[in-house]
Amino acid sequence: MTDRPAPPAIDAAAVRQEMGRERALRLLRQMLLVRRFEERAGQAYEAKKIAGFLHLYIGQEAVATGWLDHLTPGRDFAVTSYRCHAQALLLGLPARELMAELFGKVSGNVRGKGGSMHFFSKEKGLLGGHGIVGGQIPVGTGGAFTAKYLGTGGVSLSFFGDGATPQGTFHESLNMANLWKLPAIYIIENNQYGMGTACHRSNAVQDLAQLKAPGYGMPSFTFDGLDLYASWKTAQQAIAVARAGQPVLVEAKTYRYRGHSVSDAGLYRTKEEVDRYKALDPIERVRADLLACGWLDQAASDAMEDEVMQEVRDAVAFSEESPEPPMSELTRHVYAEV
Amino acid sequence: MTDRPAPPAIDAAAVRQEMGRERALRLLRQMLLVRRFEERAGQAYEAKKIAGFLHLYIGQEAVATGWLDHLTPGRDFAVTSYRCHAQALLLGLPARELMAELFGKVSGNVRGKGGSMHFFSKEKGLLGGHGIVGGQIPVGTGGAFTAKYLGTGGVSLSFFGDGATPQGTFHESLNMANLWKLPAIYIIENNQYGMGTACHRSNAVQDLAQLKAPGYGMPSFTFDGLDLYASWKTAQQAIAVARAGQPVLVEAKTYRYRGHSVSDAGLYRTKEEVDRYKALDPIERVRADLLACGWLDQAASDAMEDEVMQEVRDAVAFSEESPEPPMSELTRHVYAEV
Amino acid sequence: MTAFLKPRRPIDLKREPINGYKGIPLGDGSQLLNLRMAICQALYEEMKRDPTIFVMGEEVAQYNGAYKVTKDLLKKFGEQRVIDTPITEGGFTGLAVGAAMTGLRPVIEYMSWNFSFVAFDQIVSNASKMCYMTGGMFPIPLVMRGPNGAGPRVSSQHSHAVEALYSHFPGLTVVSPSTPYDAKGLMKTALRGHNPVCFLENEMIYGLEQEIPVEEYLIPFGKGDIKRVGGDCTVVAVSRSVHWALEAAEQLAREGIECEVVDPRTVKPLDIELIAASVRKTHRCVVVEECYRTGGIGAEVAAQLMELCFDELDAPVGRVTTTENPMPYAANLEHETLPKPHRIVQAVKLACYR
Amino acid sequence: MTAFLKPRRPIDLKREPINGYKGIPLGDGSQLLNLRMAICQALYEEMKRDPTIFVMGEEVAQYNGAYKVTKDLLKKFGEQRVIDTPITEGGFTGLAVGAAMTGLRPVIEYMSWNFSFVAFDQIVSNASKMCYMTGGMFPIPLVMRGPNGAGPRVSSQHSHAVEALYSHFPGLTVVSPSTPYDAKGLMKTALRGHNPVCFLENEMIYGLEQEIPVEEYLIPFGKGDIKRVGGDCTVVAVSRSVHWALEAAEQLAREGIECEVVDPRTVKPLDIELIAASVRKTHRCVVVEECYRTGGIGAEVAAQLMELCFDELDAPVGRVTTTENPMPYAANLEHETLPKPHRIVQAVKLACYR
Ligand SMILES: Cc1ncc(C[n+]2csc(CCOP(=O)(O)OP(=O)(O)O)c2C)c(N)n1
Ligand SMILES: Cc1ncc(C[n+]2csc(CCOP(=O)(O)OP(=O)(O)O)c2C)c(N)n1
Ligand SMILES: [Mg+2]
Ligand SMILES: [Mg+2]
Repeated sequence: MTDRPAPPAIDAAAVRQEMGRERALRLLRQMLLVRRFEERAGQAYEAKKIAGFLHLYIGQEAVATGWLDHLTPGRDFAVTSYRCHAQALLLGLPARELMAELFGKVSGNVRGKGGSMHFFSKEKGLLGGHGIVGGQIPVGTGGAFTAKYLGTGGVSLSFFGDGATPQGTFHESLNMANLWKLPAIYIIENNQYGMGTACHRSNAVQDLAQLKAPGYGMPSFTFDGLDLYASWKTAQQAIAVARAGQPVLVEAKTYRYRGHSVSDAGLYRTKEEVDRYKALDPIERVRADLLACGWLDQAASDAMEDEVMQEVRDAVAFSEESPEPPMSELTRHVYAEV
Repeated sequence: MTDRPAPPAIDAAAVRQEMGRERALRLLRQMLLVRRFEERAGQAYEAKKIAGFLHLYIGQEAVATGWLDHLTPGRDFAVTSYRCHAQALLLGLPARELMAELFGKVSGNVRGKGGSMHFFSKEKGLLGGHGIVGGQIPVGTGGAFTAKYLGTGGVSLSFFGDGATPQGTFHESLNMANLWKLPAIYIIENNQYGMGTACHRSNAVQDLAQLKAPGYGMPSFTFDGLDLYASWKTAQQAIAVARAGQPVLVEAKTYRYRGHSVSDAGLYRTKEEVDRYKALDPIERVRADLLACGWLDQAASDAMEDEVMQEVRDAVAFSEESPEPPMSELTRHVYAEV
Repeated sequence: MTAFLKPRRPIDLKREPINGYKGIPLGDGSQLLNLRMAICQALYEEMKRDPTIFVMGEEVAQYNGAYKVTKDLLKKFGEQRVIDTPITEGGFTGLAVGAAMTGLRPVIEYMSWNFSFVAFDQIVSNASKMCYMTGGMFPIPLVMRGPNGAGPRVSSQHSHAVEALYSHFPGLTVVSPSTPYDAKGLMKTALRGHNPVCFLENEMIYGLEQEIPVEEYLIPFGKGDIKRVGGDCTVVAVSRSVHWALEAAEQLAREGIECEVVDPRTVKPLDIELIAASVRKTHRCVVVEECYRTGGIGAEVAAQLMELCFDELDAPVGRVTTTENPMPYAANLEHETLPKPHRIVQAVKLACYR
Repeated sequence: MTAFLKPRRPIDLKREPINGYKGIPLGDGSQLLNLRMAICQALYEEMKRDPTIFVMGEEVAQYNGAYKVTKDLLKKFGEQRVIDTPITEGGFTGLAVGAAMTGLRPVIEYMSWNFSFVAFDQIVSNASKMCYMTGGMFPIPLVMRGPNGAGPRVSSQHSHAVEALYSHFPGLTVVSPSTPYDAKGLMKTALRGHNPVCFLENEMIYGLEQEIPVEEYLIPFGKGDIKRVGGDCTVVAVSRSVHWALEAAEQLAREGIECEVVDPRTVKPLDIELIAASVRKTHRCVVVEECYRTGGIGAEVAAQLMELCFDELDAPVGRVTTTENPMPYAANLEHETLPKPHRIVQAVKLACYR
């Protein structure tokens, strides 16, 4: 139904060059890990090992991967919605503890208390994992506030969907950020749908960053969210602007292949549309490019796949074996234990 | 401190001509009535006849006067903040019932239950009188929704301050209005302060309508809110656009002479600044213009003053004499009596 | 499933729709439908009757509702009256208040009542206070509805039950039906009233089936219903908790304790007279709810019972509530957090000194 | 003014500041200040001690606070730590949650707690649940403060008292001081804790003066205070209501009824033991609060007392609350809406069967 507006073109070869071989391979591997983790989680959900909501990031991997690569965990912050598995993996949290969280085990990322929507890490600066649409945007702004307050040089990335931009929290956050010149970056992951609602049915304008940023006196960036190189390069530029004290609004034109959550029948879009985007798969494109340029060969690619699959399988095994939280956990952490 | 950005120039003589003598005199009289009502209310507050908050509209008269003149009460709607006395008067509510409300009497506009911040009229389409900053913006949007739903041809005017634009309700309302092409008009009365906070300290951009409207796909208008002709003319144009189904965002560059509420010491601005604006008094300018063009002479002007003063005095007398609400009112109207 | 709800025949999912507004006719003036359909049917019937009613919310139109409660309403009434919104609860709640002030009867859906929190100011400062602060000039005929309480393992930000929360505010009406029959009759009353109504559904019982009359009926607010008769202990239960209470009652009956399960149906107004009458018979009371304990419905019932039948109570009013923690995700923790039958059994026994 | 608060000498408004953080030294280790200054002084002392504390809100900096509670803090600590915000309560509350997660200790002011309603989701879904849903990883050391309850004739949208409302949520702490001494000690505790605190002040008692120690002291949460000793009836009162209760107690004493006025100081956690101990002595209890009756503090106290001293109560727990209507503007209606002394006297007499 909707057609993806063309984002600015970038010179892929030049970006690849700047990235360098090691980094490019690492990023490919990271995207693969996200994909396989999500696929495996989806299966575990079908097998009733995971319950509640499960929002998969499949299709959007290039976005978070390109951006989080520029962060220094411990100094910088990131926050996102319930669609949070990728960010946790990309920031380096062990697949084990994430999968265990999905399984509701005490060995999970937040002791089995949060589930799929609530991954966090103090050490890596991951501020969640949030279930209320738009609720995380001021929280991410708070991270930027702290960075400026303490003078750490850090930035704070707030990710949210096209469906979240109509929320008041978006507006309130951007206004504060630019008033106070916070090192904040707001990234709209426009995957073209908020549940079953196409972006043009929830937003009065379609080029969200470009048209909304001037209302807050901010610069904006728009990029092809299915293209890792575009993502990485835009991130590099935008983060530099934010680090210098100018908040920015960014839009990634992307797509999700799976349903909103695992239980979504997807009647609001056609199979053709999904297939059209699948042909642009962010992982396959990078892999093909790296194979073509010789930085990767088939054997290495297969080895990477195996390694990643092993990591995910290990995570599942760990999760299966882990115990449920003891009943003493029920009332722990309602208040801080300090 | 702040300086008023220049709004577009208008041809006053042409607008005056289009208005015609009768209407011009009526509007002058209306502005005068607002001014005298507010002044008298201020005095009654000092005399402790009125309590709570009292937010006077003095200085801003040209805005509401120019706009509400274009409305058809019963078909069109208006809503505003706590600074609501002018709108009620301009829509034709008797000064008596408004003053009596300020005095907390049962003969008041809302039976003494609302006070200064909550004037309403079903008949005139005045949807309040609201105390929560920004809270009225979606309500006004609802009026526009109804007009479209019922196909009445009506429009709905939502007035709010520069201090209210940072609220999420502003953002959410505008997005819905343009998505659904509601006959809604959003008028920012930028009097340059929200309490003691200058607009540039609460808004990341200063030309609020012009820079923010594109983010919602809306046209915008900006006018000199101290100039009745500019106000009236802009209203005429903007309302026509909205009646045709295109919502608009409007900014009136205006000023308030008095404190935010009567208890405000006003240390956040200089006497010089206030005086500079007082020299541009919206009422004196129109009066001078009408005297100059011969539509008004001194005797008629004096008579108008007397008449208005009489109306206000009568309102006060009525209010003094009216009884307090009977105790049976305490629990009436918590739920509808139908 | 609780006995009185057992339909004469189950719905065959293959052959018949499990949602939408069309009940499955049973031929004798009754029809079979589930709770989801009961609400949908009430909406449908009233929308047909009253053109000022419209339905608005996230995914209510094209998607037929996240939980399919508004199924086929778009098809039936068109885009003007069944409206998908952006994710903007504060905005569309305020819009609905404005629409209610100007002659319409909005029905807004919160995809979950948890999301009403971003609209809280519009609900409290505007919807609940408008009629009073305008001296009766602007009543707000507004129905706010959606699933409330814990969904299946949806964790802390999606599991709150808001009965007690919204009951605190004068001006609001709080409805919390436990059966299809009640849901339909109460929704129809809501749609003909003139006040803002918080209509609290529960996802976990949307599928509950019941035979209900084809003929029109309304259930007034403030009239509770005895869902089980018994002489030993009054159990006041709300929404989904009614079914847990009935389950507990079966178990307790086997141990010789007969519970009277009172379903107030509307939490505000609360049919305290019905509850008190039962307590005057049983002399014991346990309140079961999905709200938190502190300031929950149980607290209010306890306080009112003290006022009304101080000398009749043989034991303190027991309170079985969501435990005082945000909802955890882990299955075992979720189980213990909710006011499930085993906790009710325990509380009733305590009240009976057994 | 209530006797125990009577300072040895009044503040001379002409000569001495009536606000700011500098108390008026009295030479013997004590100082005179009012409630507004007590809070300001606590903020000042703690901000000096802990550079991660910052103060944020509408008009808190250049304007010194709408009610001057943050007077001179900007001058003392500069723009980085005392920050005026746009009118954007949801936004800055969420920002504060994020700041609290990343190493700071925000103090945010709601110019009135009524305005917290636009920030409700951030308070409930984020601040109150964060520590739990992160398995303890992210405690939220956040103080939310501002005037609560009815101001002078400010009508329906500005008069709500939120003690009961926020007490309903696990994870929150609700503080409601009635005296300068308590306010200072409790604020210091709030500023050293690790949880989100709703610090509820009351505009009408900001000017209340008291002699308090110059030396540092803290008052723990969950410890109530007996503000008047008496043997006939326990009167639990919160914030401004404490003073109404004391006034009523004086009147009742003249009629031979001695009230024990218990001020819980923090509504959550609630010092029910102190209340129960008093009730075990008096066998009667009346709760006075500015919240609405339904689901108010009185309901919770009644329910807990029933559990704790069922056999000790000689009468139902009385509840003197804001009547069940939004606050009207008219002076006579406002007067009857609030839990003023004449209504307390009546309730105590009822509890004493007099
Ligand atoms: C305040 C609120 N309203 C509604 C929901 C239900 N909901 C969850 S996700 C979602 C769609 C969000 O879409 P978008 O922001 O585009 O993110 P995406 O899922 O596409 O990543 C909705 C409506 C919610 N969680 N919170
Ligand atoms: C949500 C909310 N926050 C704060 C306030 C307190 N307050 C009342 S008026 C006001 C300033 C509003 O300024 P503006 O919108 O510019 O309107 P003006 O008073 O200038 O007409 C503030 C902060 C409020 N009433 N509501
Ligand atoms: Mg999306
Ligand atoms: Mg202003």
